[in-house]
Amino acid sequence: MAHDIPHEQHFHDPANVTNPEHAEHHIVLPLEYSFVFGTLLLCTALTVFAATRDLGVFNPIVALAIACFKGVIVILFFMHVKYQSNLIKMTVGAGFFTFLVLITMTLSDYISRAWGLW
Amino acid sequence: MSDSTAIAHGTAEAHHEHPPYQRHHFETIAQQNDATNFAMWLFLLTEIMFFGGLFTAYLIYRNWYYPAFVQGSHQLQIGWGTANTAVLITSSFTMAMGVWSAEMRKKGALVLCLVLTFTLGLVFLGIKTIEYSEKIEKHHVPGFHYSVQSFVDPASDPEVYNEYHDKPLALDMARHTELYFFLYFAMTGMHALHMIIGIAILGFMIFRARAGAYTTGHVTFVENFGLYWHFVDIVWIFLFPLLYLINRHPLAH
Amino acid sequence: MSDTIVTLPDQSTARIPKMNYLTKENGLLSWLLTGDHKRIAILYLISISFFFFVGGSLAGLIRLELLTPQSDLMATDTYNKVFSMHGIIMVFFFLVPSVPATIGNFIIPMMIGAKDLALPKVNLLSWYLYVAAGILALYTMASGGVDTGWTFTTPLSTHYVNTHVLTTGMAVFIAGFSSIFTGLNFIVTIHKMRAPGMTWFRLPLFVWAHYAASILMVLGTPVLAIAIVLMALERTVGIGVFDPTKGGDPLLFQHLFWFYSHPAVYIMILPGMGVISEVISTFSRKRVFGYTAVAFSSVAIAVFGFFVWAHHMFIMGISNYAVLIFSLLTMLVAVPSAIKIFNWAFTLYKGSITFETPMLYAFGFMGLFTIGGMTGVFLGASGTDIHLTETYFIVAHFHFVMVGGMLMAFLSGIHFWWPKMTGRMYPEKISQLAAVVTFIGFNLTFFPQFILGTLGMPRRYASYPPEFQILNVFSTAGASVLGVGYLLPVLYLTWSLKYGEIAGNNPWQATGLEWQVQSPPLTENFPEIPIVDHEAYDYEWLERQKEKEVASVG
Amino acid sequence: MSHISPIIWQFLVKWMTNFALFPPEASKIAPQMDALYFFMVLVSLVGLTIVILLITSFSILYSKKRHPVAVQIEGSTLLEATWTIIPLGLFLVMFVWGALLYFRIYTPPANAMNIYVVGKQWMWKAEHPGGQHEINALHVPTGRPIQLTIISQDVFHSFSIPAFRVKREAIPGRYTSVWFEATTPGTYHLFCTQYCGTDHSHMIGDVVVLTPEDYKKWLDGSTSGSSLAQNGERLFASLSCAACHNTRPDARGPSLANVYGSRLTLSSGQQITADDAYLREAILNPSQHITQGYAPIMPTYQGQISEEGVIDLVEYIKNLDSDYRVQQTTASTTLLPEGEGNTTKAPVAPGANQRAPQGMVKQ
Repeated sequence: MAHDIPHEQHFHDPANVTNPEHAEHHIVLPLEYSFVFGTLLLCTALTVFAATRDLGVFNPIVALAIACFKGVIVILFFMHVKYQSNLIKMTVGAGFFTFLVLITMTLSDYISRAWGLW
Repeated sequence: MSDSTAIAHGTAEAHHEHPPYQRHHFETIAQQNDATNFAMWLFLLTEIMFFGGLFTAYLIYRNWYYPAFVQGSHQLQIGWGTANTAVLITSSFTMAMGVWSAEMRKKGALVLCLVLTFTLGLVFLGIKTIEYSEKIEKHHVPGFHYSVQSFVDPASDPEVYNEYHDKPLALDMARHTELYFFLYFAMTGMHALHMIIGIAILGFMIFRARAGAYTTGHVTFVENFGLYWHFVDIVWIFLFPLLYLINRHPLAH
Repeated sequence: MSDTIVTLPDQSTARIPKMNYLTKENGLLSWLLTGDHKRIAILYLISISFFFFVGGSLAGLIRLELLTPQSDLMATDTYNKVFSMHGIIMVFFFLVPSVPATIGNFIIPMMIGAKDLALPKVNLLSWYLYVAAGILALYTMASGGVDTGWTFTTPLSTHYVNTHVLTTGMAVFIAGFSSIFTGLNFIVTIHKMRAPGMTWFRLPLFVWAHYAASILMVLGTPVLAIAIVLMALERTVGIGVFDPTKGGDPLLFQHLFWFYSHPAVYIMILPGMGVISEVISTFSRKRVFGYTAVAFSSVAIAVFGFFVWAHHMFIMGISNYAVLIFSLLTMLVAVPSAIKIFNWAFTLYKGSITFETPMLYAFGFMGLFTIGGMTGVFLGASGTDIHLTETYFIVAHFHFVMVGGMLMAFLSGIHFWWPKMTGRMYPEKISQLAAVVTFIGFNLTFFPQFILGTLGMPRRYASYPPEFQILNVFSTAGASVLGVGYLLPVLYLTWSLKYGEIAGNNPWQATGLEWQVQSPPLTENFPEIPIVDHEAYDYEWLERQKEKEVASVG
Repeated sequence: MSHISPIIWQFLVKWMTNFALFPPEASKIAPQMDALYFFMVLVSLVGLTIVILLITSFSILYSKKRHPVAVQIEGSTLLEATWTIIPLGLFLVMFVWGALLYFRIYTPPANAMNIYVVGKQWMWKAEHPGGQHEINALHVPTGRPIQLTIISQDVFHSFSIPAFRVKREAIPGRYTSVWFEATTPGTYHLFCTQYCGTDHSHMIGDVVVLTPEDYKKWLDGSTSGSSLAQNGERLFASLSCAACHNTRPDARGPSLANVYGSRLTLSSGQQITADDAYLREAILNPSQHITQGYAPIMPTYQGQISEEGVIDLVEYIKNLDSDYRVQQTTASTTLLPEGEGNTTKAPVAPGANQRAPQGMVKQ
């Protein structure tokens, strides 16, 4: 096998000559992973700390904002989406979009029900 | 066929110009990697929607029965939850490092990373078992002799009471803690099930990695498994605040 | 000038190619372990036809029972089981996988110029899941059946019936995963496996329709899965999530269930629409009128499809304001279907039309789907929904869409691609007769049900007030005609396997890439991967190709 | 053969005499519903005719015989826009028209006469305010808006009267309502249209529309002795509701006189109108429905009162326009010992392992 150096091959793109759906393989370096790892641990500490303070309505908002931030950096760096093709980015986006459709459209019923306890 | 993967292996015909792990119906190895990677992402979409149903139920009932959810969450030990979050994040980090090791063709490092991830996964499940057994002792498993004692009479549960000084819930609200615990068990249970599946695959991968399967340039399987593992991590990142941190400031409500 | 476009090779010299996907390997095992999308499609075709006739016999029983106002043929309990199993089998084991898993599986890789689907093993796995789910469903039926209706409405399914809800739920759960894997495979294939030069806007509309349907399969089905899991837990453990006495909300199940099951009707109809685009274009020798509009209307249906599910719950106690939102969005989703119908009609304009069997079925589709679609608007408008929902009007509506639409499209597609799949033609006259019989039988069966529904006859009734009998008799009479219409193709298509004329590569003179190779195709579809330099439905390109061939031979 | 033809003949005669395209219009809303329905039928017919005309005329004009070579046409944005915008416009008209009807049918007028309907496997039970009970039947007068307050005791049912063009699902655990004003005396079908188990198709009955005079006669002839409110009063007493809901200055619960229909501020700060649904919830899930200024000490009656009992109580509270009756009740019941309810303990002290009642059990 003549593949000594990983991912150096430049094949012609089979689907289309200039296929925007294909991104070159990018190797994320350990230093970057370590930064992300550190940030995640820090955020965990932060969210636990924030929960012990009384922020009123902002408690769940802060908790969810931190969770979203953590989720986003895991997706971008651990899951390499930052270096992926637009197709993968859109796929991830479509997933969360449909997830939000499920939640918001269902809640539109629950929020506006007369018997609701909201 | 030593380079086959679980997702993509089949009647690999002898193509002289292609690496042996390339399936016959792909033109190039880049196309094959792209396709399996994309397929993995689509599979993760279905996972998002699968958990989506549970999150919807959670949101509705949390807003209907907020006091029950608050006091239900007080039954969870924040220490264990935080520890587990840290464990899982670390395992995600080791998994990411595993992917890097495979890409750099470092067999020893890859095996080490996979073993670490495997162990951390087991630690997570161990802690979860401790937490579950506590719920079983207190009769907080919905459907199985569920008891509302800790909620209509918080003082009977001194450990939690001394920390949060919860007021007793009215019986009707106390009964709704069962919904909280159901969602707790359903969401963490579904998550744990994904962990167990992941750990099983990890075991298989360690075995294969020792044979050098992933360090000859074909890393798609490790990468795709990494995506799965990180996804499970993300689910937990959301479960932790939603289930453990609903309202943790004593004497505030 | 003949009034047909069928061009068959000289029958005295023509032979089925020796090397093809059917002859490549022999033996049962070579089929059961195959990775070839064409063989898996055939496996699916056989199993799906089987389930269609199981579901169809149950439908026959329903119609027989409804011949008289009393429940005299079977007890009400039995009747409930029969219609429940009819719904479950038809929806999850026939309609959802029908066109995608058979024709789509067979044709999509060939249409886009690929050797196979991206994930052949997953494709095979999806068939095994389907079979496992099917066996579980049959086992359920044999051991007493289920009487919840195909909708598993809580709390009926969780607390009040003693039939096999759990095993049926599991069957549906597994069938769901089969459908997820099919959809996932299509999306990956369409994105990643297209031949050089096959850009998105050169794709046949069949591929666009399947792409849209696959999105729905991948994103919708998991929600059904979780709904079924929750229902099973509620039933076994009593977790309370759908139980009002424990603070749960039974409507939540409806939300989760219909979040899948409404998009599911688009999963069922969109691939059928894809078939119609191909057929109409081929038999009018003309590119599809407004290709882009038809392509995007498929995607629009898929996207809007996720926003309308609560129109199944207008009278079930969702908030009046939510009714407004969902009713409005339902009106929007009706528009892309209207666009499609008119674009197909105008595809005929200035064409050169012939009337082979697939085209007859396609005409049937257009008429019946127009009625089915329009009556959907009756139910989407919240006011009339109050009177018409839960009656035979809704039964007629979805049978017009699902049977009049999807089944017609399925039959159209099977007749259209049969020569490609088997290399042989079926007898044209009798197949035309079958198409006409189906159309007449269908209308006789289901049109009276619109009137019955308007008169107020509720669905799922084993017995009914005697004044509804006449229309029910018409309906049952129509059903027997319809049954003949469905049995005929089985007979002559089976006959044609051995005795049919040799079809040659391209009997319909169609433009799709699948028609440019031998029939039945090689296992790897193309001797070499084609390079695409023309749009879909480019009949001038086809003419040039033919001239080139003649020139090179001559 | 000779005996078959009379049967067919009978069928035809029966059909011709019974043939109808839509059910009788026996309520005020029915003609309005039919107007929209026929508008939709008309639009559908026009649409269908256009499609069929296009297909057949093109098929004839451009068949291969007449038109051997097809002319390739790209498409036409103008035409496509036409058949996008016209259907969209028509659909939007149907949406608005339909929504108006929907809100009319599900918004009962204030002066409507209320009848309670309880659905259970497999019968409909109607309860008139005067205490008249009916099974699988409903007697209503003409010329008067009737509101149905519907609830199910077990699974989803659906109360459908095709002749009135109204239908409403009976939901377990929640009141729903629908109203109509009958116009033509007669007997009409009553169906359960939501599949509800084995005898779903036997959950049918008659809606009898009477003239106001006949209705009065029927009411007098079928009274069961005590009205719903009277039953409610008895229940109110036997459950010792007046122990808290009395009129004393130190009462632990709010006075219930004139509470129905009033605006309440709950302990959560939420403003709410006390309607039937609120009263029901406040009895079964009190802790979320506490009036501001009162401690959340009311026990839940979930699982202790049947749906009919709850209806009696609701009807009783609805009709409380003074405290007089409550005071009477108070006098005749033993009060709880003083101080009970002031401790932090819940008034109904549950045992160490008290289980919540098992889900819904068939009753």
